[in-house]
Amino acid sequence: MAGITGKDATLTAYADALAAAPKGRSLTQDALRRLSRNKAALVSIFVLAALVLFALAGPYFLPWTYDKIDWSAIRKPPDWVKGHYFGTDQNGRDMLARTLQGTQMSLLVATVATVVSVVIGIIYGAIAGYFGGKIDAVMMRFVDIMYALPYILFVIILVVIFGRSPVLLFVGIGCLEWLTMARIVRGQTLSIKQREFVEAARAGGAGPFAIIFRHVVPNLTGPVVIYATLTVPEIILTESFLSYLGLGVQEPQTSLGTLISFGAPVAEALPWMLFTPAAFLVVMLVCLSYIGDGLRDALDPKDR
Amino acid sequence: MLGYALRRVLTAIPIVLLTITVCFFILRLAPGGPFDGERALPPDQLRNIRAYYHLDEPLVMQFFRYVAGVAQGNFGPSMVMKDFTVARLIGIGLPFTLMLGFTAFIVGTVAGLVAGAIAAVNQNRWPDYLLVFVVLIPIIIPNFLMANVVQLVFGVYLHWLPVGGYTPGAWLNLVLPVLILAMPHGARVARLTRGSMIEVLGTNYIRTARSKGLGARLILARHAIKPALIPVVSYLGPGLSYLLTGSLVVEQVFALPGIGKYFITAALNRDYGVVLGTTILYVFIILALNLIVDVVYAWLDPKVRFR
Amino acid sequence: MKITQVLKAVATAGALALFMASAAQAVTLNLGNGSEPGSIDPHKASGDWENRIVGELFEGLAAEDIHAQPIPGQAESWTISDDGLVYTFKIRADAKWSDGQPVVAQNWVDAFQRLFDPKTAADYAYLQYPIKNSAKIGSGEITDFSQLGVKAIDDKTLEITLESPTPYFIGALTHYTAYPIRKDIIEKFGDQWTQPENIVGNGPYKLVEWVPGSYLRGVKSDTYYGKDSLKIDEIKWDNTEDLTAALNRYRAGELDILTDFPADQYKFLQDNYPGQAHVAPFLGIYYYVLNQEKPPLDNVNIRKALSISVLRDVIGPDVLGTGELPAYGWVPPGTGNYEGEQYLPDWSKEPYDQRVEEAKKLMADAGYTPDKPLKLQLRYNTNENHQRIAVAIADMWKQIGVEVELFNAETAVHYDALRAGDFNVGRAGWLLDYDDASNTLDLLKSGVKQGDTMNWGNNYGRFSDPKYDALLDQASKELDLVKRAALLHEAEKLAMDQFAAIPIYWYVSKNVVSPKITGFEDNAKDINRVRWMSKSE
Amino acid sequence: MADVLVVDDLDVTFQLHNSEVKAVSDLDFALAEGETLAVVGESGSGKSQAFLSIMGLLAKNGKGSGRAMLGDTNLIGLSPGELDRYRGKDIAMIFQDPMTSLNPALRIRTQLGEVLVRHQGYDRERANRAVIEMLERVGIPEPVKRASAYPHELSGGMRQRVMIAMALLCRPKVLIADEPTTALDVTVQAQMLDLFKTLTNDFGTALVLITHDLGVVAGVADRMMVMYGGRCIEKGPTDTLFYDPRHPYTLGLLHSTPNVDKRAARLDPIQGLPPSLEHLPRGCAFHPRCAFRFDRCFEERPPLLPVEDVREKACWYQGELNYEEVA
Repeated sequence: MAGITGKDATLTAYADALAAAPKGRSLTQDALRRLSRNKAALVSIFVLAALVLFALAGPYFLPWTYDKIDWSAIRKPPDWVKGHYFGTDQNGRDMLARTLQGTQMSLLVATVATVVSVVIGIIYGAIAGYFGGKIDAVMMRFVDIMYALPYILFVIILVVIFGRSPVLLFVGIGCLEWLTMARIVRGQTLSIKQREFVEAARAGGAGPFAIIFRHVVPNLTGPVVIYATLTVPEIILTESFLSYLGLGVQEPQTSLGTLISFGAPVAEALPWMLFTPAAFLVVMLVCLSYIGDGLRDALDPKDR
Repeated sequence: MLGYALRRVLTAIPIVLLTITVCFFILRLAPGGPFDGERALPPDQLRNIRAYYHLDEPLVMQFFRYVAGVAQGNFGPSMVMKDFTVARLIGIGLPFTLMLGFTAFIVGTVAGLVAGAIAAVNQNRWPDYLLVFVVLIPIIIPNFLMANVVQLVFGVYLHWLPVGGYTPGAWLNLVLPVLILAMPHGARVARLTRGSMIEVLGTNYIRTARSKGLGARLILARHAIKPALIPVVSYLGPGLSYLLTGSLVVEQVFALPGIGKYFITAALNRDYGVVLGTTILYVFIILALNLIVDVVYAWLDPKVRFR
Repeated sequence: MKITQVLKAVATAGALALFMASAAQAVTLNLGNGSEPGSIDPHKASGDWENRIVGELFEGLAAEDIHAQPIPGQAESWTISDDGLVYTFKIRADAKWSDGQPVVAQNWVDAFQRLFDPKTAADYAYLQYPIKNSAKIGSGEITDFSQLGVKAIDDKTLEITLESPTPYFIGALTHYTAYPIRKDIIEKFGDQWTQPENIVGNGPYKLVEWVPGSYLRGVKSDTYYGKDSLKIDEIKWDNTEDLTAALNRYRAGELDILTDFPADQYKFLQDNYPGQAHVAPFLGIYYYVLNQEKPPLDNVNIRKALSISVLRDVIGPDVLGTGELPAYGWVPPGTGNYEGEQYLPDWSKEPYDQRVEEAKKLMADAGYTPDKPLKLQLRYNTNENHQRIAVAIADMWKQIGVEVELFNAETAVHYDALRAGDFNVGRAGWLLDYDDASNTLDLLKSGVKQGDTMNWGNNYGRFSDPKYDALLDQASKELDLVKRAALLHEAEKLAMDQFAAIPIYWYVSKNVVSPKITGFEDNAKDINRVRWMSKSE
Repeated sequence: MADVLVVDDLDVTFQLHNSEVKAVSDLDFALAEGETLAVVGESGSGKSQAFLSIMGLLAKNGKGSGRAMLGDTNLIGLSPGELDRYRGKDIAMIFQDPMTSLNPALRIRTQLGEVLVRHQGYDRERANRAVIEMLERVGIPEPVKRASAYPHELSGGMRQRVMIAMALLCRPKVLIADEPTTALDVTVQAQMLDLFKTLTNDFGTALVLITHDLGVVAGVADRMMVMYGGRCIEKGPTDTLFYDPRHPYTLGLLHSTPNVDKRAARLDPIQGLPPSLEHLPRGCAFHPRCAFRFDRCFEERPPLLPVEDVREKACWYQGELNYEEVA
């Protein structure tokens, strides 16, 4: 949700810096160098990469698949002999396999929503920034209004309409999530379109979108990367909130949020059902958070 | 200033109208209706009920009937909580939700500001590392899980606090809900405050203030806080919106008499009047609070003037 | 300050002190009611959680005893005519409303007229359709309410005439749809008459507070004829919906009774709170509806394959964890007016492997194998238990060559789809409204043509067999309970042999009762009136 | 005249990730009452860091050592709390960028008045009157109105005047001005220097003018100190250094500054880049860019030694500096 990680403030500051120092590429390179000195962020990147790799490749090495029922082991604690290293759920399905599948699903929906919001944000922001004037004023006022709306309510209404197709749902969430991106792109476009080379390109007959994609978008690597690190956790948490409301993905598919919302009530009776997905979620989000912090510090042009 | 506020209020009207329109039609397009329960109603019974709630009229008619009603302050009946009108439900639940929300808002904001400022002043020393980590916890752990955990720990194991429920005056019952609601909000405020405070503390004008020999406390209180608050204040709008969604969970888990949970249950039950009523209310509250936030913003940042 | 004011102040203080003193001794029952009541208007209520409230605020001609069996309530006695059609009730002389007015026969006349009035739009009016002309009034066919079979002979004598003899009618009168109402109060306050400041009831407790989303509170009614035997002075119906949260509140001592608990915690409760979790048979059936209007489930062999390949024995004990008993028939064991042996098909006694083999063969005959599976959509309404059962059954069906797509939706959408016939297999459940076998068997009656549309009622699968309908019809006219039961048994066998649906398990009631509470007796209706309970500190 | 600030053996070191950098080494100088001292050098020469360390304003990873005696007090090593008794009262500082050195969220009145409240114990009202008086004195028109303004409502020159007013409110013994005119228009620069001159004269304040711009120094400073690579390499009366520089770097600086000396027919930048403090060359830090270097310059660092009565330099080369050789 907007503002869970305070990304607006971060990104707006960064965009201002970008606009002031238009050498986007070197700024980004600079940032990477600085990031590589941040131990917490580096460790987080490695842990996250390992986790993602495990989530993607792990299922091929496990004795059980996420939807396979082991009728002899229903709601059983971890059992190394049978290969249920983290226990089973009430349907006798392996918790580790399900957690890995849930991690994949959570990452998938988060990625989809982020990509959708980035795309919409770039197009919307570029149009507003490039055409400026009245169009810009109206479009940006609309963004301000959207910021004001309690949009979890709209998400719920969307879910109610779309049913439980997770991808469709998160396309929907992405459609509500693009506001920050649009603001940044607009700012960038405004500053870049003043430049001589843009004048030259325009004189040479380049269309607005050619200019935007050749000159504006390449400068956005930094913001997009930060935006993604900050948006992914937001979406994952939104998904878990929806799961809690019973609006999560369809069985036998699962997601971290769904697993946790099933595990939370049985924390005492069947602790392993909560532990595995919660551990994955926490590790993943802690990593993303440290990476986000690292990027934020690294991209801040003032070297503190 | 007054004219500005007035204009803002006027712009709110089309927003609310738009919201009503979108929600109204989206809700009606959604499959299922308020009377699709576990048991089938005999067709004549269903017809009676639908006629009772005017659901047999053309949709557009219903829409205008609804808007006309709202314009007169009549939000219609609840189709699921049949003993209540939407207005009465909101009338009972709203004060509580606002009280809970604002308490959490104030507690969270103040705690977040203090924590963020402490972390910033001690940047890259142990209080900072500790706070940065502690503050992560409520942000990354879903609040329903957190609510279950605090219920178990403080209510069931330790018997320090009531687990849930609320009767007027029983403020102890509000400690855990406020905590759960305030923690993620406070954590975000703390992160923002830390970031902006670090930035402000590194600015030239803070160096100027130090060169004037003002003393650390005065510098922090007079020179650093106001500018450092600017990004924090601009978060408060979205933050409030987030508090509202958080209150859905908190009210549900702690069995509190607020309007938050009506929204969810009403959306799922297709209790059209309640969904629309609460949505309109939320939009109004959030617009109003955004107006307040903007006024505070202008006070903090003299460069922003009301246009 | 004037002297009267001083006196008033003193009086108030005194009253307050008294109130506090009595409050200190007052025995309050904290009842975890599980959900927010939609309405406590007896004609609009629709759930068991509402019944728990309405049933304490009002009392019908007959009431429930500690085992939920009908006993005289507001009527001290009644006589039934030999043809079983006319009931004459003698109303207690000391029956009073909470505002002190006497309860009179006219209150029921008003109540039933309001119940069947189309304008009231009462969900459960059909439960009292045995009453003469009630269905026609409900459908608007008769507009003259005086033709209704409910008449006040005098203030304390009420006569009810039925359409046909109905053995369970006294039981039906304990239902809230048969409670009396005060027409004057309803006319005076309109929709607001159930608010605590307006409501007038005739039950043992009266409502004093209703905080939506949180709780309702009732205190002992001074005008109730049995007030002296009430051990509980005050009831707080708590609305906590989240089962885990409610259990936590119970464990912290904030609630005395929970009317539901998470099945996963059953073992935990047995281990840590021995004897407090009550699981008892409950008149209700959990089943899967099969859409028999369109292929492939119009094929009885496929239905059979699906049904016999469900291993019901693992559902209750393992998947749910609360030990629900497997269901093979259609009428819950222990249902009233149903003498005779429980329906148990032969295949249910065969070993499961053999059943699976048979199912595979049936599927193969129909042209489906695990390599060329039958694709089915299984719909269920969003709920963890439904989901688990669906997952388990999908896996059982996989081996016989059925590929199941699971689809969950919120209740409104789910039943909307079921009613529209837009499904293959759908989850459903039925809790008996009254203790009579016809209540479940009616679920499989053919649709009735009404105008241009067919009214299938709750028969979502649209099972239709004229013989079955004829048997039920015959039974409804049969006065001899033994013969009637035989007819109903025959109907049950007929439907189940055609696999009209897949019964899965018999419901159980799940309560958690504090050791402090006595007078809570598990019963098949899961109705436990507070008037029988007491609480020790 | 008595010395108001005596700096002795001042070192400033910065702790980097895994190394230590000396930004200032062995700095010695004395500042007499009312005197104006210009500190000249390229960026990175340590000139600002030296004075920030005296003010206790170094970045967190920086540390000063040595002595900076303000009267009987050594400012180096004092805790911030102790320093606050002197900062803003006896020793004040003005920074390079007037645009960012004022707090954007506070009125001018507040930012100025608080100095008097803090150090002189004035009440608000009295402080206000003093502030308006001082604003008038630094040449701000409509001082009453400006006092209530926010910084963004003032022009750059006006803001620098405000900064000067702020620094002089308590009539400090020492005023350190770090590149006070760099960010301003040329026309405003001259006015500002004039103002410095007048006010320090009036108040008897000793002025340290940190600058890389020799044009600024010429008309204002009594004495001059040239810094390179964190060390003082030449110091003496302004006139003598201007007309008779003895260090090749000073000579280079003079010739790279326009409008200073009619002898300079051409404008010539010094060849090469200023050294990185992390990797100072062995020997004389200037030798890679020096036209007069010889063997010794590569091996040994020249100490700062008196040349004549009033001046000192740190250079092995003792011959005459011929500008043509530099070019």
